[in-house]
Amino acid sequence: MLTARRGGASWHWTDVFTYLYLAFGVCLMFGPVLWLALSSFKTPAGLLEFPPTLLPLGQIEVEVEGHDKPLPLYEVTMEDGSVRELAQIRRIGIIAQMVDPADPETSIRVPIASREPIREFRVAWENYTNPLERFNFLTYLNNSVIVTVVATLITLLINSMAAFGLAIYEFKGRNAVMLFVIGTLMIPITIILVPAYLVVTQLNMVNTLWAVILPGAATPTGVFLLRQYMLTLPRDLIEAARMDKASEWAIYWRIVLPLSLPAIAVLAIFSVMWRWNDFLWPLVVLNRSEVYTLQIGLNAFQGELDVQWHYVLAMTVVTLIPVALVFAFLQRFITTGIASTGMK
Amino acid sequence: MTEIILKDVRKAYGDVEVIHGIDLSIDSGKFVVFVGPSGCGKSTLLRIIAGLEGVTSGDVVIDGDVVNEQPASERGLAMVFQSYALYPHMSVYKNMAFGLENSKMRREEIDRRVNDAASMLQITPYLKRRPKALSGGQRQRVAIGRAIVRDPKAFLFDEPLSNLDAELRVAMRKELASLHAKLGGTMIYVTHDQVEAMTLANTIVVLNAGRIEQVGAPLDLYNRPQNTFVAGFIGSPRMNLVDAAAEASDGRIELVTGPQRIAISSSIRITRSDKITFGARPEHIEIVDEKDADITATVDLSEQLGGETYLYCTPDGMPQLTVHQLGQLPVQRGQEVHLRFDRASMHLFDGDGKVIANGIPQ
Amino acid sequence: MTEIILKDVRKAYGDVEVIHGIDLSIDSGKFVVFVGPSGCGKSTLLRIIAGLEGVTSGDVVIDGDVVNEQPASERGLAMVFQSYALYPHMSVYKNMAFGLENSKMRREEIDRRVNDAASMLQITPYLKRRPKALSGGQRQRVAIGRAIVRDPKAFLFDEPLSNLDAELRVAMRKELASLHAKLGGTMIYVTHDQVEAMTLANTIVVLNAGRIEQVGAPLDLYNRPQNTFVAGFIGSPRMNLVDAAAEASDGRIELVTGPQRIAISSSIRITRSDKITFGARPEHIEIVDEKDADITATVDLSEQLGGETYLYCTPDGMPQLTVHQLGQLPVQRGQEVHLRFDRASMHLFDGDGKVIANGIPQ
Amino acid sequence: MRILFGLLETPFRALQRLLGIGRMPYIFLLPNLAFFGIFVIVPLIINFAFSVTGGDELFLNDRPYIGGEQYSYLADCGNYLDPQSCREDRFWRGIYNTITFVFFQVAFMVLFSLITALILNREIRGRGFFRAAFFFPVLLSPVVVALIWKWILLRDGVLNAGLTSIGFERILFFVDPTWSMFWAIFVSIWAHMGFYTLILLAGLQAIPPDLYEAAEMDGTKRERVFWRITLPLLWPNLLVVIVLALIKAVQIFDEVFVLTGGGPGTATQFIVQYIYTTGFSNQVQNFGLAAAASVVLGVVLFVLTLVQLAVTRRREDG
Amino acid sequence: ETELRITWYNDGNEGEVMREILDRYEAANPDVKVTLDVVPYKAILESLPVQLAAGEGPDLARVTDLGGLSEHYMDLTPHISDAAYWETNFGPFLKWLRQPGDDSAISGFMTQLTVTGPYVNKTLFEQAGVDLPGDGATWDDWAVAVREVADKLEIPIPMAWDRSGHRVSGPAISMGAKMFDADGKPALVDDGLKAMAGKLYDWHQDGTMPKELWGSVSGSQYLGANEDFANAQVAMYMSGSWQIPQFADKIGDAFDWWAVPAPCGPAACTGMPGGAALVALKTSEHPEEVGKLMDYLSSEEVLNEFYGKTLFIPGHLGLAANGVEFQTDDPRAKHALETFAAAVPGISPTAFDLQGYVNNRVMFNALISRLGEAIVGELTLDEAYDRMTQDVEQQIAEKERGG
Ligand SMILES: Nc1ncnc2c1ncn2[C@@H]1O[C@H](COP(=O)(O)OP(=O)(O)OP(=O)(O)O)[C@@H](O)[C@H]1O
Ligand SMILES: Nc1ncnc2c1ncn2[C@@H]1O[C@H](COP(=O)(O)OP(=O)(O)OP(=O)(O)O)[C@@H](O)[C@H]1O
Ligand SMILES: O=P(O)(O)OC[C@H](O)CO
Ligand SMILES: [Mg+2]
Ligand SMILES: [Mg+2]
Repeated sequence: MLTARRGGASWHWTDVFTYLYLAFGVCLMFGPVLWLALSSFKTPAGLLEFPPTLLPLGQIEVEVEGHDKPLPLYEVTMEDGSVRELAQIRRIGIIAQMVDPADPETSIRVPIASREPIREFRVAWENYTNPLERFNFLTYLNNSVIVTVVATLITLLINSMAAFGLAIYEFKGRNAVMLFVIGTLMIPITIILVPAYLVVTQLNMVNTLWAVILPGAATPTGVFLLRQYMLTLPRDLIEAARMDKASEWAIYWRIVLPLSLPAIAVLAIFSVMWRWNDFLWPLVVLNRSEVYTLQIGLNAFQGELDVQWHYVLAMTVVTLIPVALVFAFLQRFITTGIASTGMK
Repeated sequence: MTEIILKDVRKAYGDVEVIHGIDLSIDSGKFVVFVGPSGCGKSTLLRIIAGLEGVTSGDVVIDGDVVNEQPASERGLAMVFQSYALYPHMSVYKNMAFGLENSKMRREEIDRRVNDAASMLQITPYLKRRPKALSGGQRQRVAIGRAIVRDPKAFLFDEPLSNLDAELRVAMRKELASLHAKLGGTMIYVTHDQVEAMTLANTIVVLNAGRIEQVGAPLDLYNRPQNTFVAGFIGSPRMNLVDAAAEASDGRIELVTGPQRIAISSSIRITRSDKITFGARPEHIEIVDEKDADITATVDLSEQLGGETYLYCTPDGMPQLTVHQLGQLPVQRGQEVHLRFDRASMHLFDGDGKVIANGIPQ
Repeated sequence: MTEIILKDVRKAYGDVEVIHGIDLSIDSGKFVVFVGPSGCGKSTLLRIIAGLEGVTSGDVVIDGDVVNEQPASERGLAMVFQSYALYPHMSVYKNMAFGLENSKMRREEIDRRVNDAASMLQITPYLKRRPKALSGGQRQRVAIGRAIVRDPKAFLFDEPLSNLDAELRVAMRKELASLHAKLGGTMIYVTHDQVEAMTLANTIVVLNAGRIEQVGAPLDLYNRPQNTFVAGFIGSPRMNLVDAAAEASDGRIELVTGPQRIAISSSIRITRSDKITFGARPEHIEIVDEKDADITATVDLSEQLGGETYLYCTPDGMPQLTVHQLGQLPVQRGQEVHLRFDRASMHLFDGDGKVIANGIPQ
Repeated sequence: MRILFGLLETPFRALQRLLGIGRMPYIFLLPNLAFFGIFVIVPLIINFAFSVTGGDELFLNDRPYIGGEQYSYLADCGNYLDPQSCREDRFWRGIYNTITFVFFQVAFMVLFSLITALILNREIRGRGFFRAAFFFPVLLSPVVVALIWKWILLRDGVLNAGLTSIGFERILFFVDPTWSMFWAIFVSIWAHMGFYTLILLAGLQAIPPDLYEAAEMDGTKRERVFWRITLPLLWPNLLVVIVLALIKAVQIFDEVFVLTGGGPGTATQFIVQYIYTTGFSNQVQNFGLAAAASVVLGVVLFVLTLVQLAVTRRREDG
Repeated sequence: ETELRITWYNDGNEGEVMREILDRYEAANPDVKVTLDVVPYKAILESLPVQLAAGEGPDLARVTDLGGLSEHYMDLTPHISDAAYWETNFGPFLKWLRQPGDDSAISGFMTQLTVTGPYVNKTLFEQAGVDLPGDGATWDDWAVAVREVADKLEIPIPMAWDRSGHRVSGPAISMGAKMFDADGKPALVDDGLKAMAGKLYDWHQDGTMPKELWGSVSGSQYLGANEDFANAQVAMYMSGSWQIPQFADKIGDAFDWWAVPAPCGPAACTGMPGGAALVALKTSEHPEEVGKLMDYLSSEEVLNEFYGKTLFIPGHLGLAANGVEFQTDDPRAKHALETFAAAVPGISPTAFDLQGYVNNRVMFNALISRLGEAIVGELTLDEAYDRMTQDVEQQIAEKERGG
C-alpha cells in the first residue's frame, strides 16, 4: 500500500522506492532549470564549450611587461614533459608564441595542441546588463506587468461572474452554455491566430495592450474551474444571504467571491502564467516597441541567421524570476488550491 | 407581531407534487413547530414561507398581504438554518451586521443592535472571531443573533439544533424557550425531534407526505391523537399500536388479537368490527399480578437505564410491546411478565386509522 | 473466545501523551463499553487494541500473547467503524467476502459464510447492491456482517450507531444486543451514548482524559459511582451535583449550601468539612408537601413530554436542579415547588470528588 | 474593493428590480460570453469561412469560394494508412505522428502522475516542498521548457557530456526519429505532469482513510490494497486525467516545435504544427488549407469532449 | 512632429549602428522621429505578412522575403530626390523588390547584400597537414579534403551546410540547374539540381555531412552550423558572408577561419546573392517623410558607415567598387570580406534571377523540406523530387487562385 507508513512498522520496498523516486524527481524537476540559470552566466565562447563546465569560467589574463593589453594565460606541456604557465602573445597557424610572465624577454614557440587555457570562476554579468541597457527594458517590463495584471483582473472578474451565474442559478440554457464552455476548452489558440487577428484589426486594437489583454480574458478553463468550485459552496449560505436582504450582486461580491478564494487564487496563478509567458499572440498583434511585452522584447535576440544564446538564456532567466516569485508566494495555494478546486 | 396564513398551498417539483394543499394559520407571537417524518415536506413548507421557494398554487399571506411574488429578501423574515449557514469569511460581528448593511442602516445603529443581541446571547467576547473558531453551541447562537438583529417579522428555524450533541441540544433548547419568552415574536420551527417539539411549541403541526395530519398544543397531541399516524409519531418511545378485532360479549367489548382477548368497557360506542387498532403508550402499561393482567408476555430484552427500565416483551401471538417503567426492574430476558393496559390512557382507532376514543372509561 | 489485557498502556502523539497508562482486563465473551467525553481517548484505545495504532509503552495482550509488534492485519480482530468504511466500489457481497478472499479461503466456504451472515442480518436481498444504494441501517448491518464472516477473535466497534437517526439507533441497539447473545464473542464498543452503554454492556469502562475513572457493570456505575466524574457522566439527565459544607448539629449532619440546610442521618461517617459535594439524580428528587420538603424552589422551565416531565428549578442561593417525574405535572414557569431528596439514593463525595457514600440510611 | 462594490451594486440592484432574480444569471454571464463571442466564436466562424475559400488573401471578400475543395484535397489519398500515398502527405503524417505521440504520452503521463501522486500522498517529511517541486515546471512557458531541454540535449549539451564522461558515445538525439519522439514525449510529460499529479493527489486524499484501516483489519496486503481499493476508488479522477491529457496531447505544439522542430524529417511534426506552418509560416500563407485541417481537428477534439462529458456525467450519476 | 516606424530585426550589431545613424538624422530633422521596432526574426517572416495584408504595417521594414512581400511596397520614386542615383547604385537589387511585370518601382535598398560561400578552418587543415584545394576546385575535391582532415584529427563534422534552400541553390546552379523553364516559370527539378541534391544526399549517408542540420528539424526551418564551426568541430562550413561579424566576435584568433571562393561545378562556380532590404511600405501615411529618410539612409556616406561598422557586404554598387572601410582589425574578417566581395561579379545570372523571383521561397522551402525528408529516409530521392515539384505547383496555384 503506497499510502501511509505507520511509525514503527518495518521498511517495505515501497519506502525505499519513495525516497529514491523523490530524490531523483527533485533533481529532474529543478536540475534543468538550475542548469539554465548557471549557463546564463557563461560567455558566448563558454557556452559553446564541450564538455560543458558546470560553473561559468573565464580565462585568466595577465599583464606582461612590454605588452599593452593583458595576455591570456595557458598551461603548457613542454616537449620535455614539464608543465609551465605561459601567457600567449599571438598565434600563427598551429604555433603559438608565448611568454613566461616572469621572464618577459624570451618568447617561446609552442604547438597549439599542447596548451590548455587556465581559467577561473567568472560570471558574465554582461549577458544581463547589455540587453537590459540596450533595450527599453523598463517599458517592456511595465507593459508586461500591465498586461498581466489587468488581464488577470478582468479574467477573474468576468470568469467568476460567469461561473457564479452557472453555479448558483438554474435557468434555461444553462447546460447549453456549459457545453459551449467545455467545447471551447478544446480549441488551441494557434489554429485561430489569423482570424482572431482579423477581428482585432477590425476593432482597431492592433498595437494597443488591449489587443493582448482582451482576447484571452474569457477563458473557458477559468469559468469551468471556478464553477466547479462554486458548486461545492453550501447553498444555505446563499439563501441565508437572500434572507439577509442581500442583492444578487452582493451575494456574488460579498459571499461567493471571498469564499471562492482558493479557486480564484489558482486561476490567478494560471492567468498570470499564461499572460506572462504569452508569446505568439503578442508577436502578431504588437509591432511597436512602446507596446512590446518582455517576451517579445527579449526574444529579439533570435535573429535570422544567428541566435545570441548568451542573451537568450540570460533573458529567459530574467523572465523566469517573476515566475519563481509567484511560485514562492503562491506555492501553498497551488498545492492545496488546485487539489481543493478539484479541476475536474 | 406577525400573522402568517397559508391558503391551500401546493408545491410541485416538476411533475411531482410534494405539498398537497396546506391550510394553516399561524397566530402572531406563537411558537409553531412542524414535525413529521423525513421527506414529508417540513423544510419545503418553511422555505415557501421564507420565499426561498415559490408556490405552485395557493397563497402565502403575511400580515394580510399575499406575498407570493415577493422575493425572500423583501419579506422581512429571518431564518436560522440547520447548518447555521454562517458566512465563514466574516467575523461574528460582520455576520450579524451583514443583513443590516444590506438595508443601508446607519453604522451606529448597526453597532448598537449587534452589541445588544450579542450581549443577550452572551457571545460578546467572540464578536471578532471567525465562525470556525467557535464551538457548535456558539455558532448556533451567532446564527440566532444574526436573525435577531434584523428585528424580523417572524423567525424561521429549520432543525436548528440537530447538529449539536445531546447535552448541548438540551441546553440550547432551554435557551430557545427563554428567548421566545423574551422576544415574543412569531416563530416557526422545523424539527424531527420529539422532545424539542413537545417542549418548545405552543402549537405542533404534524405533517405527513405533504399533508397536515393534526394541529394542536403538544399535550393535546400526546393525549388526544386524532389518528394512528399522530399516535405513533408523537411520544417516545412510540405508542404500542396493535391491530385487533372488536367483539362484543357479555355487555363488554373484547379486543381480539391472536389468542389474546382484552376486555374494555362498553361505554365506548363501537360497532362490532374486524378491523380496529388499539394503542397504549409504553408508560401506560403496568406490570401487575397475574390475576389483574390483561396479557402475559415473555421478555425479549430489558434495558436498564438506571432511573428507568424499558422492557421489550412479546405476548403470545401478538407483536412486540414496549413497556416503560421507572426505577430498576429486576427482570431478565426470557422471564414472563403480566401486563395490564391502563384503560384511561388507552386509544382506539378504526380501520382507517381515525380515532374512536382517547382513553376508555373503566 | 478471547481475552484481551492492557498492561500500563501509554500512547503519545509527538510530545503529547493522550493515554496515560491504562490497565484493563477484558474477559472472554464479555461485552465491554468504553465511554467518556469527547477526546478522552476512547477511539485511540480501541485502535491500539486493533493494531491500527502502536503503543508508546506498555503491552497489549491477546489470549496470552503480547501483540505489540503484530500488525492489525494479523491480530484476527474485526472492527466496525463509525463511518462503516464500506468499500463503495464493491457490492455488499464483495464487501463481506473481501477479507475472506485475502486469506485465500475457498470460494464455497466464502459463499457459505457470507450467505449465513447475510441471512442472520437480514440483508440477503441486498447482496448485489452497492453500499450507496442502502439505507443507513442496512449499511450498518453490512459493516457488522463484514466483521462477522471473518469469525474474529473479538469485535471492535467505534461508535457504530452514531450516524443513525434516533429511531433506527434504538432498533440497531436491540439488534446488537441480540447479536452478542447469539454469537457470544468478545466485544469492545466505544460510544458516547449513555443509553447504549447502559443497555449493551456487561462492563462499562469510564475514561476521562486518558485515564480510567471506573470500571463496572452498568447498574453498578449508576448506583455506586466512585467519584463525581462518573456520577455526573453516567445517567441522563445528569445527576444534580451540589457543592456544600457539612456541619454537625444535633447529632445530625447538615449539608449547607447558601441559605439552604439539608439534614441527613449521622450514620454516615463524615468529619465536619467545608468542602463536600452531594448528588441526587433528577429521578430521585420528589415533589412533596412543604412540611416534608428539604428545600423550596422556583420553577424556571417545565418540559412536558407527555409521559414524563422535566422541571428545571432554582432554590434560593443554589444552582439550578433538574427534576424528573413521570406523567404530566401541572406545573407552570415561576411556580414554587417543594422538593425532597430521596436519601436512599443520595450520593456524597469529598472535596477531591471521591465517594463518601452512595445512598444515605435514613 | 469596497468602492468598486458600491459602484456596481446600485446598477445591479436596479437590474435585479427590473428583471427579477430569474434573469440575473444572464446578466452575470453576459460579459464573459460577449468577450468569448467576439474573440473566439467570431474567429471560429471566419476560420470556417477560410476553409471553404481559396487563395492567399486575408480578407474574406477577396477570397474565391471553392466549396469543399480544401477538404477533398486533404482527403485525397490512395491508402489512408500510408501518408505517402496522399496528396497532402504531411497532413497525414502529422495525424499518425500525433496518434503515436498521444498514445505514449498519455500512457506515461498517467503512469508517472499516478506514481508521483501515490508517493506524494504518503506521509513523508517535506511533502509540501516535494509537491511544489513536481508542480514547478507547469509554471514555465512552453518555449522556455523546450529551450531548457534543447540546451541539455544538443550534441554538445550536458547530457552528452555526461554520457561521454561515463564512456558512452555521444548520441545525436534530434537526428534519430525514435529519440526525437522519445524526448518530445518526455519533455511534455516533464512539463505537465505536476498538474495531473495534483488532480490525482486530490482524488487520493478524498479516499477516506478508514477504508484503508478497514482493509487492514481485513488482513489485506499492501499491493492488494492498491489494486483493490486505491485504484478503483481513484478511477474517476484517473478518467479525468486521461481525458484532459488526451485533449492536451492532441493540441501539442509549442514545446515540441521549439524542441525538435518537428524533425528529423517529419518524425515529430504534429497536426497543430502542420496547421501552423501551412497557414502561417510558409511564404504562401495557405489559410484555406490550414483552416480546413483545423476544422477537422476541431471535430476530433469535440468528439473527445463529448466522451469526457459522457464519462463525467456517468460518474456523477453512478 | 511625424513619427516613422521601422520594423527591424537583428543578427548582430546592425540595430545599434542604424540607431546611431537615425539619431543623427533626427537631430538634423527635429520634426521627424524615427522609431526602430526590433522584433524577433520570426515576426518578420510570419507576423509581418499578415499585418501587411490587413493594412496594419509600419512605414518601413527590414525584410528578407524580398519578392514575396513586394505587393506591399511603396514606390518611392515621387518622394526621393534623385531616382537616377538609386538606379545607378542599387540597380540589380531594385529588381528583386519589384512585382512581376514592373520595372520601374523603387522601394528600398539592401541593408546587407549576402553572398553564400564556404568557410574553412585553416588551422585544422594545417594541423592535419592537408592542403586547401586551390582555385577552381570542385565540390568533390573539397569533400575528399575535408574527410581527410576530419579523419586525421577526429573532427566530428567534415563539412556542414546551412539548412537553407538558398545555400543549396548556388551549388545546384554550379552543377547546371536552371531553376526556370523557357517561359520563366519555376522548374525546380532538373538534372543539375538532381546532381547537387544527390551529392548532398550521399554526403549525409557517408558521414561527410552531419545529419544534425538537414536531418533534424522539419519543413523549411533554417538551421546553421555556425556554432559548431566556431567551436572548431567543422572543417568546412557552407554558409555566407553574414557570418563574418559573429565569427570575428566568437572565434577571434582561436583558429584561422578562412572564407574560400565558391567551389565549382560543370556549369559555374557560383554562390547565391541575397540579403535583407529596408523597404518602404504602402501602409505608411507619410510617404514624403519616408522618401526623405530613405534619401538620407541610402546616401553613399551613410551606407559606408553602416556597412563598415556592421561588416556587411555592401548592397551599393558604388561602394562595392570603391571598397568599404570595414571597421575591423581582424585579418581573418578582412580576408573573408574581400573574398565575398570579390565573388559578386562571378555570380551566375540564374542565381540573380532566382533571387529576384517573387515566389523563390516557395521553391526554397520545397527544396529543403523534401530534401530533408529524403536525407532521413522518409522519402526516396525520386519521391522527394516529385514532391518538390508538386509543392511548388500547389502553392503557386493556391496563390494565383486569389488573383
Ligand atoms: N429541489 C427539489 N427537487 C425535487 N424534489 C425535491 C426538491 N427539494 C425537496 N424535494 C422533495 O420534496 C419532498 C419534501 O422535502 P423536504 O426537504 O421538505 O422534506 P423534510 O420534511 O424537510 O425532510 P427532512 O426531515 O429529511 O429534512 C421530499 O420528497 C424531497 O425529495
Ligand atoms: N493522530 C493524532 N495526532 C495527535 N493527536 C491525536 C491524534 N489522534 C488523536 N489525537 C488526540 O488524542 C486524544 C484522544 O483522541 P480520541 O480520538 O481517542 O478521542 P475519543 O475519545 O475517541 O473522542 P471522540 O468521542 O470525539 O471520538 C484527543 O485529544 C485527540 O486530539
Ligand atoms: O537563410 P536563408 O535561406 O534565408 O538565406 C540567407 C540569405 O541569403 C540571407 O540574407
Ligand atoms: Mg428538511
Ligand atoms: Mg472517537
